[in-house]
Amino acid sequence: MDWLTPLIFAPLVGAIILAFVPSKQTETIKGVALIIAIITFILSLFVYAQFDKLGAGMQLTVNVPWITSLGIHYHLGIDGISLLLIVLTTVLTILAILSSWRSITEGVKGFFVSMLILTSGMIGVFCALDLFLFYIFWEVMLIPMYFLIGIWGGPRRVYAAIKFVLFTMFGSLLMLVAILYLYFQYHSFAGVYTFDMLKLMQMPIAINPQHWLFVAFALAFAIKVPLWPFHTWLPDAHVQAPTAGSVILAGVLLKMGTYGFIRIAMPMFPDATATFVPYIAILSVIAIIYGALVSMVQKDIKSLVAFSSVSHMGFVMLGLFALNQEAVQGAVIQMINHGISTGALFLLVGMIYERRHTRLIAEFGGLGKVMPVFSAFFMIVMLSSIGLPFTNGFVGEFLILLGAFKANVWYGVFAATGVILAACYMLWMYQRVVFGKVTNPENEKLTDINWRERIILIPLVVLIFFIGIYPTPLFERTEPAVRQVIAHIEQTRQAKQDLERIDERTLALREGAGLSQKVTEKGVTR
Amino acid sequence: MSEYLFWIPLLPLLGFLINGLLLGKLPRPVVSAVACVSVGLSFVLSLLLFFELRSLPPAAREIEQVLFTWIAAGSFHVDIAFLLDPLSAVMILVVTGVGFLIHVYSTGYMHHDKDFGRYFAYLNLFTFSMLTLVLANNFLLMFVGWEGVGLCSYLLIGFWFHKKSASDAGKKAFIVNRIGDFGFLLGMFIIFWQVGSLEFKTVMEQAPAMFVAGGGLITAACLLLFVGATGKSAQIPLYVWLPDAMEGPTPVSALIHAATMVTAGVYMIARSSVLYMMAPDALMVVAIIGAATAFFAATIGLAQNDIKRVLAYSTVSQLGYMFLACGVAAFGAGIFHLMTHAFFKALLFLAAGSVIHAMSEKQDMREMGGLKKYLPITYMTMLIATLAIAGIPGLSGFFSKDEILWKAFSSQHGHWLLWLVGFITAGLTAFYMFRLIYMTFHGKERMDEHTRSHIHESPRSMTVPLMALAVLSVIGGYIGMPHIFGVTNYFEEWLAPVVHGPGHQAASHALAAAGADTSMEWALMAASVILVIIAIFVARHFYNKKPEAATAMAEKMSGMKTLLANKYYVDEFYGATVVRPIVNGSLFLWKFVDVVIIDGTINGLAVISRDISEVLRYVQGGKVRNYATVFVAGVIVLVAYFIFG
Amino acid sequence: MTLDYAIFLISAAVAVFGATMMIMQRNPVASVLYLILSLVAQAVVYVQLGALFLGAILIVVYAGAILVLFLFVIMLLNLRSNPELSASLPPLGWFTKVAVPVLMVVELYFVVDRVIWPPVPTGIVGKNPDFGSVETVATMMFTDYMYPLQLTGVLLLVAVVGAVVIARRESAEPRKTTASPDNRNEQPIDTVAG
Amino acid sequence: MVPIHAYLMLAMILFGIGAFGVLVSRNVIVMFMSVELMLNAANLVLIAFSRALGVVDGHVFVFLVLAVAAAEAAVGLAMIITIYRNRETINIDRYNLLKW
Repeated sequence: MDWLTPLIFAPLVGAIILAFVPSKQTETIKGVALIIAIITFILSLFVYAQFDKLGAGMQLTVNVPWITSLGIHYHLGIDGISLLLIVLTTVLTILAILSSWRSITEGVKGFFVSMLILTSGMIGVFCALDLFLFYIFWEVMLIPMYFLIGIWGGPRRVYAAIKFVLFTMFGSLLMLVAILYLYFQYHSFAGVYTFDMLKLMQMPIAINPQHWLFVAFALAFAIKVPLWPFHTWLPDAHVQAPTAGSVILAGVLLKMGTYGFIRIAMPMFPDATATFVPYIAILSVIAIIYGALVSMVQKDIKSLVAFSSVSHMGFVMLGLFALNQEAVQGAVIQMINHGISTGALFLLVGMIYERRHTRLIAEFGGLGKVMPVFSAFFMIVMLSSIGLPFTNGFVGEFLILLGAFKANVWYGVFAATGVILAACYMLWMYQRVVFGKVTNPENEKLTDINWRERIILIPLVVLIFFIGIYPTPLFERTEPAVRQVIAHIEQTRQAKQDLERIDERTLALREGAGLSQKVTEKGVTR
Repeated sequence: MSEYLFWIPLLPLLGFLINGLLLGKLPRPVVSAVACVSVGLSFVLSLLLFFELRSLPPAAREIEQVLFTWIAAGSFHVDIAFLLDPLSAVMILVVTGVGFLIHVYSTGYMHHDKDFGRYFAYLNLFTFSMLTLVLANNFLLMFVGWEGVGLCSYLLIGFWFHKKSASDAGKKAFIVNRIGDFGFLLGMFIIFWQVGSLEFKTVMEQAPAMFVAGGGLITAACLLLFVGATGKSAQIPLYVWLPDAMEGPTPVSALIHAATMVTAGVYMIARSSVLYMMAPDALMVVAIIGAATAFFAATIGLAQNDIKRVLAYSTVSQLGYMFLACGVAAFGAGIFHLMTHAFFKALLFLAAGSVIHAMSEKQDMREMGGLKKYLPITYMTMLIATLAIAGIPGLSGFFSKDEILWKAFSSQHGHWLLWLVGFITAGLTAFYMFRLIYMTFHGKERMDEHTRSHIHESPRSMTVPLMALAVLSVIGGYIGMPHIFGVTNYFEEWLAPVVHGPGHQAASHALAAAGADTSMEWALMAASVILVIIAIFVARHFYNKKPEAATAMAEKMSGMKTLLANKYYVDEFYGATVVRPIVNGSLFLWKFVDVVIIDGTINGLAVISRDISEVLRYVQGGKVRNYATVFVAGVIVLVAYFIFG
Repeated sequence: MTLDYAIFLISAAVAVFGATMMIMQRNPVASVLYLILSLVAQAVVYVQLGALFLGAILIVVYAGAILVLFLFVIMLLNLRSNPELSASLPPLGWFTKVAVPVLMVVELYFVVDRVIWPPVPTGIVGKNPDFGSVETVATMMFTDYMYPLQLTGVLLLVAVVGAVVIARRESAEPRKTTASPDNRNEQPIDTVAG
Repeated sequence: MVPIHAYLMLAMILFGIGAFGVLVSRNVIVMFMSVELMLNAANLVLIAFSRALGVVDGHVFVFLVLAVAAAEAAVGLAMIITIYRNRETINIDRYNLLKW
């Protein structure tokens, strides 16, 4: 039974259905969109249920030839990592749609159609096992997001949207080149053309092209993550995007980058990965500290959260490139966590933005008095974001730091300062927004969050505590996948090192012989 | 019985959940009942388990309960599991016992506050966190409690969040604690890295094999853990948050910032005594920091006028004593002082709360005086606590403090200088505590008429806990009397299986048995008692008999006084050297590095390509003739190529 | 200097003169007339080369039909000499626009000059009076070049239809509706379908 | 005997003038006529070679070129009329809607 195809295409079909609803009937449109999102979510739960948590390797695979002349297959499959991200995607989609219920008034139809197409693209990326298919889904995501920012965004939306697209396009073009190189390389290696990731992974690549390929893929993914210094599109995009756009952007789209690393860049180019570990780890540490410091002085809540994303994603990258079981698993969990916490933060910011039409921290103050329930939710989410134990953030961050420390003490030490700084910027922001007296008269008449908004937040808060206290179900599912990735990298490198060692030994023997000869010559002359 | 262990922390958590989720929907009596009963039940359970533990033979005194696996990834494995051993048994008794009393007290103290429910929810959450901290069977779960109490401290300090000073203080507390936690985390990493586990039992068993005693790694690990402790327990250099924490409601100060949370650092060091014994250098640092903090904070305490701030600095100072004890490897003495301190300092704070309550929320001692006749119970109990903290023989503080001083002098890790600092501090303590008593309860009535008319003794719910604590402050010391009195030190024996001094038990026994060098101990004890009595009389002279003499003194030493009153300008120093540069640096990073350099580079690329396009677009000018011209030119070139090429 | 040569030189001079004058005129009607002059001169050259039929066609069809069509259009649009059309070019534009054709001519000269052409008879030759006659051309056209001829017919047909479609007014309705942006997009589709 | 060179030179000059006309003229109709002139220059070459080589095939081609020129004139003039209706000018430089 093919579970993934319906999952991927349900939102797309939904979008097509939605296209036939007259654009005046906004309530119907919202309802239909919500129902489709829920159906997708249920489908993802089916997938979750079908998934065998002990099985290593790809599950629920579908592999049918698609464009045979080019060796392109419609090849889908998931492992624990993609499974969790898929569920995250479907959950966040529902919440994003709910959050747009009131805030989107213009072009309702286009908005929800874009959201659904976006969902299809995202799920597709997480399922694709054929690089061609992956690339298509990767680009499919870009377009609706461009519209979401560019049409329903803030005052500088066009600038932000174009910046977002240009950055991403730049990366994905490099990736396309690298994909094509791999494609032709595989042909000269095995005599057939294929885009199949699993097959391409088996192909040995010489070290030099491997470096270039890795750089191409890594740039594409690093821009998406975004890794310092490729992050500057993020604050603009987040600040300008509508709430739902920010939620999806932070919650899922950023994960594409890290997912790309763990699914493609790292297993395909193990040697290059090893070479680039220090550079990427250092960039990640810089991202952690830099993102935290810069977010401390932001004046706009959304850009504060955006920069905090830079910091958090720095943790994920550091975890991935610590290359040990603890850290990588921590990183995978952290991807989910970041989706939940930052998604929730954006939802919360969206809620006060809807009421006050400003996001400047200075405009707020004393919300604890007028919006106690909101403040409580905000507090919980903030604590999860700064990684308080028993919230989800802690589990991921702790494992990442632990693994990074194991890999290199200094990575761990410097990255851990991010924990302090996270507390600084989050608490300071929280204090300025929620604590104190109500100084701005406009804040006095604010209403606390309503039931729809509570329903949006409650699942996230439940997830925050669930993952924080009992993360075992997540770990169980990612464990085989992560083990396999690491094992693959280790094996390939091991094999190569063995070969090199043999080479070195012969070389050394030869040199040794030469040396001894010289010595004897010297002896003779003496 | 032992399978009920997890209920001890869980009960307050349930209390928190009930009060927190139904916030604003429960009537006040129910709220206070839920809060007090949950902690009270937890105390009863603790007592029962304590007796069960006692019934076991000393070597087997250990009850462990594993609930479920928390985090398991790769070689890392940590359970949610609780461990009751003699050390944690002492701690849970203190936490639930004192905690229960303070809960009861709070029902009276917070009676008029409209955020009653929220207050008790936080208080229960705190109790849960603190119990998790002390009952954890591994470092990570301990860290959970560690951060949890930090969070509650943050929430409770900033309880009246509409006051900027309160929310500032809460934030400061949390961030400073986070700095400490950073050390704690790294310390844990080193331990896990070397030992491969974070479970206390495994770590303590394996550590001697995995670490080189006195080596760099173990010293680093211990020092990093100690950084955590300095954060939580307000030691130099991270003590700055505690005085500000007095912005919170007074019972909170009593519970969190005197009796329980701030002592977590001491507990943690006692818990890792095995590790510290392997790192003498780290021990020395602990002792020096402890002694320095004790002295330093006591001097600041001399010049404070806010009643709670005096107590806050006193707490810092007393915590310094505990660290001094740990630093000279007298972990038992440290824990003993922790316990007695919990009694009398909680009492002092609660009594101070009672005073503040009576004084219509005024905290400045210069506006008090002569309260003795208005607040008899408060006065009596507070006097007892003051005598105890000053170290008057027969009261609990005397035994514990004296033990620390003696250990500082005699222990193989000790030094006479450490003793001397502790000794002087004892004098200072007696002085500033009696200054507080005299300024508050004796002498002229300096408050305004309006306040005076409202002065009243506190309600039952507040005075009963005071009396209970007063009793504990008196008798609490007798379970740990020094050997020279010819009795067994029950407390030390009780802790012996867990905390590992340098075979101090044997040493003390030998000393006691030999009876040889007890004269030295007696002499030191006498010296400190005499010093304390002198200090009390000096305080009496200045603040009761001749207040003008105090003013004259103050004028003479005005420089000194300003320095002390301003707390040595440490906050300002940190502000100028840490906070400002970070904020300015961040602004620089944002405004310059991010916007100008990184974005500038990228926008620069965009501008360049746009400018190139600006030029190129003239080619596409829409003029057909130009296109044709170019087309013909192209033909010419092609033909030329074929002709001449 | 044979008679042949003389006829050639005269007609060539007239053709070049007519062409030059054509592009120099401000009045389009004059341009057309000069072009006709140039074409007639060219027709003489055709005849001289033995292409009697094509010479006739050139005058009848080209000068007679196509250029008259041009005249029609000019008159239909009521075009006059317009100063805007004769404004001088900017220097650089002028230079390139002169240089490019000159360069081309020079280049073509090189092409022509380099090749040593076979000394074959040209001019009016009585040897083979059938050469270039209607009969020979027609025979060739309807046998060997049947398909291209048919295709040209189709092309002409398409051109006729196309010309009709393009030149037709967008709509018989008043301008107001055609000016509205919605209709402007849809209208051509309708016309094509219709 | 006129050498074939001469015909080629004539064709070349006519072609050049036609090209110059296309490039320089702003008047669409004159441009159009210049194009016709260039076509005829090409025709001249075809006929000259046809004569030189003694085959009539060139004549057929010229005939076809004439047909194409007629078609082109028909369509082109129709376009000019349409554009003129919208833009009210025959200045080719004003026909710049496709400009960036």
